[in-house]
Amino acid sequence: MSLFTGIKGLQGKNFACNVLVQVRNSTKKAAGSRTSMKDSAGRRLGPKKYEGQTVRSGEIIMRQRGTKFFPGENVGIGKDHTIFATEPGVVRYYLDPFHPKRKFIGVSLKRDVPLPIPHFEPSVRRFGRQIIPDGSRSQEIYEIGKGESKSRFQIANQSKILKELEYRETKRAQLSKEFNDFVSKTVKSPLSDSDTAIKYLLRYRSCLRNGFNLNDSQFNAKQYFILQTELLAKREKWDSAKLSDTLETLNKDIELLNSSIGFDNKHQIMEFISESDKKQMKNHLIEELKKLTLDSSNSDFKLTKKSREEIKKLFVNASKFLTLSEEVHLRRQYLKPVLPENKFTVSEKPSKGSVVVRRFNYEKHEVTTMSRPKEAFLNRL
Amino acid sequence: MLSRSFHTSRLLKNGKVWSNFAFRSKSLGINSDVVKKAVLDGMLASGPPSIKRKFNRTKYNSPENIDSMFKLSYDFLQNKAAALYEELEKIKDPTLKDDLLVKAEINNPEVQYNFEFHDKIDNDPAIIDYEQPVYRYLGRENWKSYRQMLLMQRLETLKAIPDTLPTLEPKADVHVKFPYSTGINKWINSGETLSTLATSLPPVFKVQEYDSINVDKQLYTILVVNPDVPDLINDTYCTCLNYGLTNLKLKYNDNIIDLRNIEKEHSIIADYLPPVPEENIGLQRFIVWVFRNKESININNLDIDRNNFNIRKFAKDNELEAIGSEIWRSEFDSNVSKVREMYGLPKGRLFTKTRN
Amino acid sequence: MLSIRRSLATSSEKAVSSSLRAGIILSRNPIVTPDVTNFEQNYYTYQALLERRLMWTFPHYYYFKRGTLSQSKFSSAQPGPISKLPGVWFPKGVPDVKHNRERRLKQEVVLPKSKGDVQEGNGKSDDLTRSIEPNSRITEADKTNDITSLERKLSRTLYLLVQNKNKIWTFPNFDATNTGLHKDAEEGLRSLGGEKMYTWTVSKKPLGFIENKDGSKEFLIKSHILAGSFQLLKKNEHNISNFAWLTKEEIKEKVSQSYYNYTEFMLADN
Amino acid sequence: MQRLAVNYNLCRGFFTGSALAKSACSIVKPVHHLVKIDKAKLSPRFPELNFNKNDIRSPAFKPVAVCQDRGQEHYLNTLQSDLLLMTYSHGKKKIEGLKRRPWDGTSPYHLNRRTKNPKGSKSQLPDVNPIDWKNIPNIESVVLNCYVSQAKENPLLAISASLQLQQITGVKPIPLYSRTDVPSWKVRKGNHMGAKVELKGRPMTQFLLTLSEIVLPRIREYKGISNTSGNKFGSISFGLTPSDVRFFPEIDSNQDLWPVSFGMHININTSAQTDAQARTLISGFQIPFNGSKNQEF
Amino acid sequence: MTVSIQVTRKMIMQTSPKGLYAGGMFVRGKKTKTKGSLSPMTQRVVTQLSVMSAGRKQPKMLKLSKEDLVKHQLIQKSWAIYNADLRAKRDADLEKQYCSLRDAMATLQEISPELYKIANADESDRKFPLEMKVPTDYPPNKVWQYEFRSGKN
Repeated sequence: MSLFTGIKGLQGKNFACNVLVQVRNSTKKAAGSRTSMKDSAGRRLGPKKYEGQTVRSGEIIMRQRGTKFFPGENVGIGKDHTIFATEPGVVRYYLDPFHPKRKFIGVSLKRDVPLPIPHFEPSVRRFGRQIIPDGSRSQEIYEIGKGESKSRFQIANQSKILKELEYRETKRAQLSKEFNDFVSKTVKSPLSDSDTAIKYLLRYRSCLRNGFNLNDSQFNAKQYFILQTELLAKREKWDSAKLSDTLETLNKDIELLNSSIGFDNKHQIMEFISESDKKQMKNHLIEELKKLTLDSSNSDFKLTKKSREEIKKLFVNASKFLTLSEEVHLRRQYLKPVLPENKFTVSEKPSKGSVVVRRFNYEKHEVTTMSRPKEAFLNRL
Repeated sequence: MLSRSFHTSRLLKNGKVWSNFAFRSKSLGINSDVVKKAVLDGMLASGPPSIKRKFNRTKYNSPENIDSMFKLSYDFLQNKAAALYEELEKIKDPTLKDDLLVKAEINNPEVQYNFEFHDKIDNDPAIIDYEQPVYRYLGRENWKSYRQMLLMQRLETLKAIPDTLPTLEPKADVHVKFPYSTGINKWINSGETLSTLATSLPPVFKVQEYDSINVDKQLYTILVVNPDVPDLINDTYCTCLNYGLTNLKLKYNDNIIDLRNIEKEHSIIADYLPPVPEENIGLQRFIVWVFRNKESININNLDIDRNNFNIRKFAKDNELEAIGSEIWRSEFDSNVSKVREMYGLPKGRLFTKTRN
Repeated sequence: MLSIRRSLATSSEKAVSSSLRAGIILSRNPIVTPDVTNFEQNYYTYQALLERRLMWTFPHYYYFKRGTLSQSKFSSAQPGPISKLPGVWFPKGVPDVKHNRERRLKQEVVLPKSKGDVQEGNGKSDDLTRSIEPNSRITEADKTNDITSLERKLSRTLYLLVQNKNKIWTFPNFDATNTGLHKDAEEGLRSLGGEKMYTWTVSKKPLGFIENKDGSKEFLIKSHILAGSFQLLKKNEHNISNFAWLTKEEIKEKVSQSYYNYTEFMLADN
Repeated sequence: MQRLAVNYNLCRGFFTGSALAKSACSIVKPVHHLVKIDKAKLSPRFPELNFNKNDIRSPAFKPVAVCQDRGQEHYLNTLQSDLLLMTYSHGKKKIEGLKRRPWDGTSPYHLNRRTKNPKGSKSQLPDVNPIDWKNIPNIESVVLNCYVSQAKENPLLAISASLQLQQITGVKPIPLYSRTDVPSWKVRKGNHMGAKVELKGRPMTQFLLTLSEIVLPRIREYKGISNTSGNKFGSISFGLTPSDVRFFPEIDSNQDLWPVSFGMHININTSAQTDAQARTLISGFQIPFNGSKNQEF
Repeated sequence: MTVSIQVTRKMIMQTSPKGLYAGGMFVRGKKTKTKGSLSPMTQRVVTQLSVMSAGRKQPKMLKLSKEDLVKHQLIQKSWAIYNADLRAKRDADLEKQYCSLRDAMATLQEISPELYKIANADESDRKFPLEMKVPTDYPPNKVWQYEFRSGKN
């Protein structure tokens, strides 16, 4: 009873709880009366365009609850499963053999193209664009707007990119100047086109830097100029004789450069050294090094300051005939940063300037302390 | 293939086939003596030579008992391989022979080492020699485990199939790079968007075959097509042939196709036309198709409309079998006008979407 | 079918169906695990060591309460890892110790020696802490090569073979009656080797059959001996003079090649 | 000009997850090739996760064959051929299990209609094939299931139970959570109620042999597993009480660490097709059965 | 593992003595991680949990050098092939056994239908005897049981 009155009180506050307001009868009221009185207006579902009707893009073809029809060719589906056209064309209702239990709605671009398009046939696409004529007002507007439609990355990094470009240009100018000087000094016979020659060298060098081998670098750099020349000939409609002449002089120049100029392992310009010479020089260097450190296998070998300087001197020109890995390897081998331990490189007592090393000894299971004089280290620690 | 005839029975008597290089290719062994010793004769006292820094070498601990167990395993598998080599002598069928050779060498640790830890694309024939069936087998497995799947995924999502050819059953690995224009030394990733400057000069292809084929006779065709050329009259797109090469010969190891090994007279179907997308038409796809020829094609008899090219018809007419593909994309950028100028092409048009 | 020269002089009148005989393959199952080959042993060791390297650290704090005698005993028995020291150069890498274990290396847990190990002399059998010494896998019978003993070759399956007066080795076989092949085989076996034998017939179904030269068919029944022993009765009605418990390889040496070829796949390798 | 710029900004979608961008349906488009694509292999992230578990480079690598597996050796040496002999039945045909019944097609509406349930069963039952050399019964796995009903009052017990399983088997257990609310039992959904562990290979035979050689013989007046146990398809289940579990050597030797122990269910999954075959197989590992009329002949 | 640790922390809160929370009130600045405040039962479970969880107990990842990786792969491969060979041999033997069994039964059916009927009787629910032991690594003290209770047979 108290419940009853409580609800009655609420009723005054406009609560729509008419269900709870019940009168006890001798028989129980049938269940389900709660919603049977409610109804809503029809949702106007169903097809809005029928088979064969033409549609423009964006027009709604079907309103539905759930996917009674699935979107096929050139149509989209909304969040309430409304199917709409994305391209203008003819509405088609069809079945797809890959989804035998589904019905599809599609838009065929042409009336005579049936849907679905066979699986392995190329898709039928609409270009859907028109030319903006040159010099028209729309083009002007477009050109202005384009400046603002840069990607966020471009806008954020504009200054950086510009700086990078400027740096590249100055570097290139600097290099070409250097190459120019070097070429004029070293190449004896005159070049027909020194400008092209310098550009060739720049390309040659960048190919080497990008990891091409010597032959490929030369070929790639040369090919650029040959292709450019051929294109020029095509544009200006040269006859074949002129083209072959030009190519011949180009070839000659490049041959000359190839045979007189090379790059060392740090990509610095240098005079050309043939492979056999390089090999010879390498062998010579190794011999020299071995001579200097003849007794290094001896346990009481002492590397004097003088011999160390001599070894260093041998390596001055090494970058010209050794590859980078060879050079590093040889340097490591002969100019060890820390010398192996023998009676000269380990001193009994810590003296002035010696370095104390505490090392764990795994046999004795203890820390051993030894002091090593300055001479044991190539570089200052 | 394996044209040299060898009489192995005498050589096989001791059963140590894997260390016998009298009748086997040198590439089936490890090149470096130190590494070979460390693998076959137990770890060196100074640590594994594949670790470059001495500091890390001394720090390294091998799993215990690995060397003694390795010896037993090596002998066990080597004996199996020796039996296979003996069986090989009785077999005449070349495909069966290749299968057996793969079986005999696939477990060889030296082969495994060579293949796993060396460059598989720009391979050194002294280390990975694709003329050996076992390396071809390993190469194919490696390609299938990544690059093949990637390519097929990209071809499908970019709808290169069926927009150009209906399908592809990949058999060869195709690589593309553009070394002449900018000097970049990098094989492109499938589906990458490239700058038009980079693609302004012809590309270099590498076609790696893994099947057993007759290398001396087999000819190949390469077509680069662009299915996204605007066709304003029909308000649709048409296909353009950007580059066409045919009658190309490949080897298992030396299989880079660049301007050095293209014969101009009877190889070039169509000169290179660089990607020059017009403004506001979006990304254009450039699809490289590699075919096996049935026979050599006479390019003078070909009638090609390269601006409205039908690649399906071309492949069917010339009995070409598609074996590999690669794809890149290009869009309008600041370099297009330069490239157009370079090739003497008319100025690009500016498009806008139509309302309908 | 394979025919085998048989010269057993048996009185076939007794048998209900004269052409049928019931043979029995009586086996003694291995008592110890099969011998591992060198290859297997090496592989197991390799894997076990790898497992020690990859296993989680032993949670000693769970088994040995801090401050107890057993804990101190345990920790003193452990070799203990090298611990990190500031300013010291460790050529084999800086130690990475957690829970008293070097994480880069395999784990070694040493059990502390119990009392029993110290006083080994008085080996009382009921002392629980005594060290366990396994019995030898090689028995007396192996040493004396007693082929009639059930205690030989513990790691192998042994099969009972009998030798008749003509010095031919076969599996025991008897005339079949109407009661069933397995019954004939079992009863025949007991008439040959006495009642002091606990055997278990695997199935009533024969494992296979041999067609003899005289046209009779011998069906083989499989059975295991589980206890007791086969003691050949001196006066048996089957003219059997000798018997032996043999492994597969030994059987190959004793019986004829064709007989072996026929029964070879029925015998266990180990 | 400004207007254009504004329009441009409006068109630009900054949120990929906006409601408008969500698709209302999903359609799998058929592909145009036959190459199977494993997406995980194409992802550049976590390359070590692409390795197989038995590859040493995988973080999940664990050596398996660390010792001889004597249970397995026993099975291969002795039991396998004995079982072939015992379970073989001459002239036996395949016994077809209950299958779904198709419609007879008299009505066009039968097309695409779901087939009828099998007679007398809700789901289809497997066929029983005659035994040959390829389908001799073998033990596939052993699942230990430890559900602690007191864990609803004291959730810590579930952890102890989990550790107990780990100690007995040496395999890491999986926690069990209650699946539903049962107010009358005071069980709440999602409570940690115990653990289970699936044993295969070496740990499995090790466990079975410990059970049959050490634990079961020590249980007072133990009669054996019920001869009617089984799920009709070759899986045998039985239980151990908390006091039985104390006989496991791992628990027995550390009595003070285990003031309480927990019972568990043991499910032995075999490849046998009937329970009788499964029981025969399991009895080969010295596990006793109760109430069996073990006929001798 | 972190999940289960979180869960337990919650549980510990539920089951820990009241002292920590001062009669249900949460006291600021009070030590919450004192070992002494846990009951022995809770403390045991905390230890048990740490036995099962990885924290500080996992070894360093195993990173093999190129040589060792190749060696390890070869070892695994050889083991797989070795076992495959054994399996093939076993399967071939079993197949032969099956064929001989089938032939024997067929022959028996032909020669003597009575004996065949006895032999092919239902044998389901037959058990291996408990005396049939699983082999051990080392023999028992009494290698062979010569005496047995005759009632068994």
